[in-house]
Amino acid sequence: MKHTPTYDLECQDLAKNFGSFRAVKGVSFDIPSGSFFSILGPSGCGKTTLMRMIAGFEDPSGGDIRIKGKSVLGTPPNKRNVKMVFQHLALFPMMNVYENIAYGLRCNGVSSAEIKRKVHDVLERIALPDVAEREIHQLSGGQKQRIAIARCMVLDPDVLLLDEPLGALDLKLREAMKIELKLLQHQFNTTFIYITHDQSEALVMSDNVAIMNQGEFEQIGTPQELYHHPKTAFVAGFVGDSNRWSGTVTSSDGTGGQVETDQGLPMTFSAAGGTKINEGSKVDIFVRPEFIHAIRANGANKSSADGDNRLSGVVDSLLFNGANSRVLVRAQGGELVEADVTLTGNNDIKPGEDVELVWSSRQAMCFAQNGGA
Amino acid sequence: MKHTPTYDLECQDLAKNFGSFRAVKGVSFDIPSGSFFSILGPSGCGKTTLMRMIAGFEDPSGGDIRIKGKSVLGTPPNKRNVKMVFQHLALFPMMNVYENIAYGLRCNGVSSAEIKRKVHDVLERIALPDVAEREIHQLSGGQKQRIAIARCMVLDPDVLLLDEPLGALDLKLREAMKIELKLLQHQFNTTFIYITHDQSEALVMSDNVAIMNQGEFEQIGTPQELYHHPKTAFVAGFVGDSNRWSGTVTSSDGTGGQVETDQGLPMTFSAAGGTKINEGSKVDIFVRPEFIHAIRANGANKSSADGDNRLSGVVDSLLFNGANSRVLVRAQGGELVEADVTLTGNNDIKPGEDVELVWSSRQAMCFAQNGGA
Amino acid sequence: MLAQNKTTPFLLGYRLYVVTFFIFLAAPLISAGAFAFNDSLFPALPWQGFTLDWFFGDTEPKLGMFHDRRLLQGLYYSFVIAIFVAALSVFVGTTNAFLFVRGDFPAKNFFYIMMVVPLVIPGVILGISILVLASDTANMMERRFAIELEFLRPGILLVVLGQFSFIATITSLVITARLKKFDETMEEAAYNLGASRARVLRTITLPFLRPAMIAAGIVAFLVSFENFNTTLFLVGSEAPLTITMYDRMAKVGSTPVLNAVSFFLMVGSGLLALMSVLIQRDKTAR
Amino acid sequence: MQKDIKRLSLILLFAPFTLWILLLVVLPHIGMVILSLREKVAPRVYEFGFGNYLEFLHEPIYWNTLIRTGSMSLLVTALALIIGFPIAYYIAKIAGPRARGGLFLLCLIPLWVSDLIRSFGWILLLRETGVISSFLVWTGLIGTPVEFLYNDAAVIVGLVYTVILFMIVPLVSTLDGMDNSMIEAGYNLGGNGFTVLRRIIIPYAMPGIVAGCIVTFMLTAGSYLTPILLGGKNSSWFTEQIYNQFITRFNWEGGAAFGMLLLLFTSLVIWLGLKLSGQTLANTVAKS
Amino acid sequence: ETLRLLTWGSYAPDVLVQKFEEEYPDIDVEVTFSNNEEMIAKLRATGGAGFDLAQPSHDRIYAAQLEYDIYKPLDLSKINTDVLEAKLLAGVKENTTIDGEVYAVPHQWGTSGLMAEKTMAPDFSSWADLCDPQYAGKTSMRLKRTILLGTAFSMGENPFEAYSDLEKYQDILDKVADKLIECKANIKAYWKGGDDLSAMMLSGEIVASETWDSTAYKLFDQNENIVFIPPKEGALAWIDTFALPRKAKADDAAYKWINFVLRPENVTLMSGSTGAIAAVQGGKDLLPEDKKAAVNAAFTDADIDNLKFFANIPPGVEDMEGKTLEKIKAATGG
Ligand SMILES: Nc1ncnc2c1ncn2[C@@H]1O[C@H](COP(=O)(O)OP(=O)(O)OP(=O)(O)O)[C@@H](O)[C@H]1O
Ligand SMILES: Nc1ncnc2c1ncn2[C@@H]1O[C@H](COP(=O)(O)OP(=O)(O)OP(=O)(O)O)[C@@H](O)[C@H]1O
Ligand SMILES: NCCCCNCCCN
Ligand SMILES: [Mg+2]
Ligand SMILES: [Mg+2]
Repeated sequence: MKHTPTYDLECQDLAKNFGSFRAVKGVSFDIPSGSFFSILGPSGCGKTTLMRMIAGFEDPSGGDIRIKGKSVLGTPPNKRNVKMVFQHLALFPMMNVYENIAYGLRCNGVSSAEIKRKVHDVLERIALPDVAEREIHQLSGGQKQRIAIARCMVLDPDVLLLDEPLGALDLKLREAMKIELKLLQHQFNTTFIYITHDQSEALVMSDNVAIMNQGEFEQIGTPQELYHHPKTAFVAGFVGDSNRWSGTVTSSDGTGGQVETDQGLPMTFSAAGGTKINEGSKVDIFVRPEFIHAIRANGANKSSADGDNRLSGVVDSLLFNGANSRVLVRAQGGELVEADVTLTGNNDIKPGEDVELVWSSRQAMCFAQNGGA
Repeated sequence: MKHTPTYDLECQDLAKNFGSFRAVKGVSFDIPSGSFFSILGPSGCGKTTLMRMIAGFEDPSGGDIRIKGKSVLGTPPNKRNVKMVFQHLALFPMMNVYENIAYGLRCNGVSSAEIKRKVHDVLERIALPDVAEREIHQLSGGQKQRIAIARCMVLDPDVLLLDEPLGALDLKLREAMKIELKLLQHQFNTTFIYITHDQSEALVMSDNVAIMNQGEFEQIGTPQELYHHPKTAFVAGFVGDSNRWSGTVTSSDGTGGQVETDQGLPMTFSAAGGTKINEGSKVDIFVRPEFIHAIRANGANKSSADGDNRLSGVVDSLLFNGANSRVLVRAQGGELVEADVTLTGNNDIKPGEDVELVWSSRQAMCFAQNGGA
Repeated sequence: MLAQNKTTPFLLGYRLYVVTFFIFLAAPLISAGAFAFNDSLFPALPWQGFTLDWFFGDTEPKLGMFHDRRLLQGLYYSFVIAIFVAALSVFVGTTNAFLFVRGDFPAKNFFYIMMVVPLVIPGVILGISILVLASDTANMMERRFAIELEFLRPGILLVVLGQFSFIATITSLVITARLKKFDETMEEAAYNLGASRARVLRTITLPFLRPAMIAAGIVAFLVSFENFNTTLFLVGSEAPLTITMYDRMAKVGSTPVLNAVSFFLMVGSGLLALMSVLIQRDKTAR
Repeated sequence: MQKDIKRLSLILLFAPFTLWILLLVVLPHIGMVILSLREKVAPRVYEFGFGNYLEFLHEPIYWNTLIRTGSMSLLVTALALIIGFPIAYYIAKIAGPRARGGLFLLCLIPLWVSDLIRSFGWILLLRETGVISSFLVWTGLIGTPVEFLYNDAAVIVGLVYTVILFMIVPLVSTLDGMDNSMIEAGYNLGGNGFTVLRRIIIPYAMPGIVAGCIVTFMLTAGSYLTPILLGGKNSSWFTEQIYNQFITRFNWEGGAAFGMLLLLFTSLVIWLGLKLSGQTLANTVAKS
Repeated sequence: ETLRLLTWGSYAPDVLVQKFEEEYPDIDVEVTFSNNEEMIAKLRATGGAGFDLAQPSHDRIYAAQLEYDIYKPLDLSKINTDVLEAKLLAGVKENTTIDGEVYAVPHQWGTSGLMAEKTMAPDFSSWADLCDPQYAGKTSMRLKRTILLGTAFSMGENPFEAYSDLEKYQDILDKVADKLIECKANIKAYWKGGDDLSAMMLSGEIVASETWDSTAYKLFDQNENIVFIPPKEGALAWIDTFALPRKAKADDAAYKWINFVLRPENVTLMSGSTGAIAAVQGGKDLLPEDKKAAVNAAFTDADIDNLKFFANIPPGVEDMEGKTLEKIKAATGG
């Protein structure tokens, strides 16, 4: 493999074992300069371990890490130009904001005057020019967040690692910080590697997202790719909400076909992940709630909805959540199907009503079950 | 006022002062039997104080509380048949699950055999039949949650109070518990009063929601009413996401009219909250992102979108979040307007494109500014 | 109920009990302190009028504490001993904290209990056992090798070691508790920002521990200053203040000068205690 | 390399700990055991044997004193708990946040001065012509002065006073860690004040209670000055006998045996206490 | 250099120490207060180190030296023995000579006996009166060997003679113990130091007690009605001495101190502080006036003739006595 300097970070077959437990199992990826890269995966899948290897806090059991094209194996963490924002930020409570930001510069032996200039500069850039003399506990959650980033950015890192930095914030603030983080990355134009188990964070902010599961990357792609063209059942289930059925293929033509679900519902699908699915194989089918239209069974425009899959049922309950409202429909088989609805406040669907659920086979993503994935 | 037994809880002019600080300022409401009632408001607005008065931990400074029609002023907390699920659950760590649930029964002097029956019964109902002998620290977050509810429900309370019980849970679990709580309430068919500052929790679960602000109720209604027909600017801003403009009414006919925003944009609106708005008055206008359609400026069906308000701008960024994706559009005035978009993965709007934002004046909710609300 | 409704007779009674309790706590100190100002040769009623002689008097029989060489010398020795004990205990307390919070070694729990044990050994026994070991060793060395190891004989060093033997437990517990609260990612963060290990220790970890170290030092100082049981057996000719005062009381007869010393100590310790509280209420404590 | 640094620093950290525990605690106690097993047969002549322990067993004075010391220490411990618990509860749960620090500081008052001065203060208060007696005569409550000093009650008051701080501190710290909502939940579920105290607060505070009791008991059983100075003509204390063996009877061997016996006895009591309360030393004393 | 004194409370008054230091500017005096038992225990623990001059009583040297080897012989040529009262010097030498070496010379002497408030206890005269029900709750004693010996005398025994036959001595001790246990109900409290005794006596809490004479003299100063009473069985007399610890490091300074405090002008100061009579010729005349008055009020010549000097304690007796004392203390007598 040739190293072109356009990659800030390259990992190759990176692995980490804790005793006999394989936390990270040979992961490879390259991150282009200046991009926002997220690693999304369930708790315990090895995200933090991976990041700690990049930062130098864990020695890899195998594989290589290259920063700006140069392997950093053997370089101690304080010599790597990779900075990290910790989950609980790890701001130093015994120092004020200025001292926190100046810390890394002092370690590098930068002159006082230079430190002063740089600190004020970075505070300007995070739009907090006046907090230099504040103590850490005098900052709000969002301000702390930004100081933690500034503390790293003032050192001009090649890569900034962020380990679920929003995890500790409350709901409203988290929403706001999502957008803010993205803007900051634009500002500094540095490569960000962002770890999270919250899909909405990963989708909203990232240029590219890696989906991690049990120590391995399942798929790397843009948020849209992952959402609309998941390569594996795991990705389809983990990214975005989905209705999920298991079933058996009754007919298939390579790009799609017919399935009978375990509950006995017939369904048409399109093969996802680009692989042909053979007749008779066990499959999982995923359909996102927003692609299922719920129509009154006796409604006027019943047939107008476009879609080759239909299912009738009774509205069990209505989860009103403004623009993100949803109905739970109990299908004949007895199971609940979720469908997004727009509730405008007049003449909306109500619990107890008979409805018809309609969706297109193009939106029914189907994956062969291999073993028990 | 006559007391019909259909109300499990009635509060009348309930007030609480801490010294000179008025935490709750004369709040009145009635809760019908068996309903799920939420109190939603920002932090510090007095929700917990209100609940503690109902439970009997604080003496009201004024007003009355009636449970099943009978005033409970003067009844000590351990004699009120109102049970409470605390924010951090307050399960007793020195007792196991069985003892936790049995505690209240023992206090009531129920016989051992009866206690045993009831505890196992309630554990069945919360679908955790096998955890009786577990210690509290051996339970997962969601299990703890359910035990805390079971501990109250086993006592057959008239009303169950829940003070942000999901606050301590992580994101995924919180989503799951939302639906679960609602189902449990159906199961037990008991009146639930649920406190939260998370609007999505309140909207999804409740039959009725009271919006609380600075010790007062701004509005009580069903989630849909609050979302679509907010009575005050506070409610419009607090419930659901909104774009918000301030402006001055240039013409008005009682049900709607014309506004010029402070940035100079002309806009038509319909008067919300059912009050006529006079010409020349300062107003706030709210438009929810999902009612704003973003259309390519040079697109084919440019004029097809229906709506009497139009604004052109440039897509600043695109917040992909699956079904809940959103664009930030920089309007001519320079400010950002949020609009929901459905991104299907092919031919979607991209940052930098010129777009036209279109929305109907019926969706532009307008409130007169009184003082500085 | 125990906590809430603010005006019940129960709560009133409770408050009264608390007040009574604090009167109980203060009573012997007040009486010991008050007689320092009694213009009498005996620390006893009746009240003979107010005087400061027991502090500043420079002639017998009313020799004030500031002119009483023996007491001043006792004060000096107490001070020296307490300083050494505090320094040593804080040092060992700190290394113990790192050992037990960061270290990973077999039988850790057992060693931890060993660390706590000195706190529950009666002080008299600690004193005696150290005395016995030290003098047996010294005697043995003298008999076998004709070497006189004077430092093993009762004296300042043994007093310091005796007090240190259990005060180190106190400081270890205090500092360990603080170190447990330390978020280790703070060290990683510093390391990540380019600091060397030594620098991390110096600029992050130790500053974080400092309030606990100071507070532990003050507690160690106070406990050493007032220790009697252990010191009694280990003291040589350089007697610290408590021993001096005891000898004075039991072997000479007390005059209000002892009350004056008590008063002086109360003020001193009070100020120190206040200081330790102020230090612990630092910004990183939350 | 990383490993070596780790090992080295572990050894460096272990050194002070080992020196301390080995040289100042373990070896001295082994020395005591050895000494206690030497029987004196003539001046400067000793033999190995259990004579010093047998002497203890054969002489009711000694074990009576030990039992008396133990039972009075238990009484003092119980009193300290009963008196101290409400105070700790008040500090941790009822006092406002600002009063809390102040009250806590006030609790430390007895620590400001030595045992000696504390006892000295009590003597001035309690003696027949002391402050309390004089005050009571002055108020007319009693006709003639009453002696409050020189009896077991005075010893108990003095000891409770001396040790109560060590009961209150761990109690406050455990109660402090208890979420108020736990108590409220107790009431909310129908418990009255007593139930909540018995079923919730006390079980929760158990580690603190046990820690406080252990330290209090050990301090009491090991105290020397207070029982000597405040005690009356019948008030023997075991530490006093140890002192006597060493100092007045020059019988170091016997004194060492007595010391070991006191240590064994108190350890036994504590072991029993821990067993009965289901706690361990590590999660009680070490936590406070 | 430093002179480390191990001595009795009040045996090194500040005035004298200052005076000494002025005379010998290169010597600092450091004083540790102690008593006979503690002196032995301390020196035993230090192997005779840590102090430069000790002042045990004449009867407590021989056995301690035999058993623990804590003193070194004196160089009598460096002591101004001429000024010493010959009889006392001879007595002490006799008591403290081991292998031909002398280990102590006398410093001061005094007695242990009784004291009473004359108006409240006019007839007080015997050790046994302490247990007289007439004074129930109004007497005190120190639970130390003095009271054992006094009580033995009052029971018609001669304990000093029994020292040669320890079994016999044990019998006496057992009888004494019974008597004192019985007596327990009668006394108010055992005093522990001069301090609590003074307080009880002055405040009238007790009317009579076993005492050191010096304490009684001090109280006489405060209240003329409180007098020292030599018991009719004979007051017990002690001589506190000078002895050099085996590893003393400032022998010269020690000798200087000895000679210094034996000088007449210093004797008066010393006696003023201690209330004891110096073992110098004419020691009684050198007492300050008030003490002289107190002594004269207490002693007749007959009393002086009747003094019983403490006899040398043979090894093992301390242990027997200690156990007896413990027995008395532990007994519940009321
Ligand atoms: N030092 C260690 N020793 C042993 N196992 C470890 C160690 N560190 C992590 N693990 C294990 O490795 C796995 C991955 O841990 P890691 O912290 O990387 O997960 P994560 O993806 O960051 O999870 P989360 O989202 O919960 O932070 C977990 O099963 C964890 O228990
Ligand atoms: N005991 C009290 N004494 C004084 N002020 C109090 C007391 N309890 C609450 N307050 C004040 O009353 C106001 C309302 O508090 P409350 O706890 O009811 O808010 P809340 O709506 O529950 O907030 P949150 O969502 O943060 O829990 C707050 O400003 C709070 O500071
Ligand atoms: N048994 C001998 C007593 C010796 C007493 N010396 C007394 C000095 C008192 N101040
Ligand atoms: Mg992680
Ligand atoms: Mg609240």
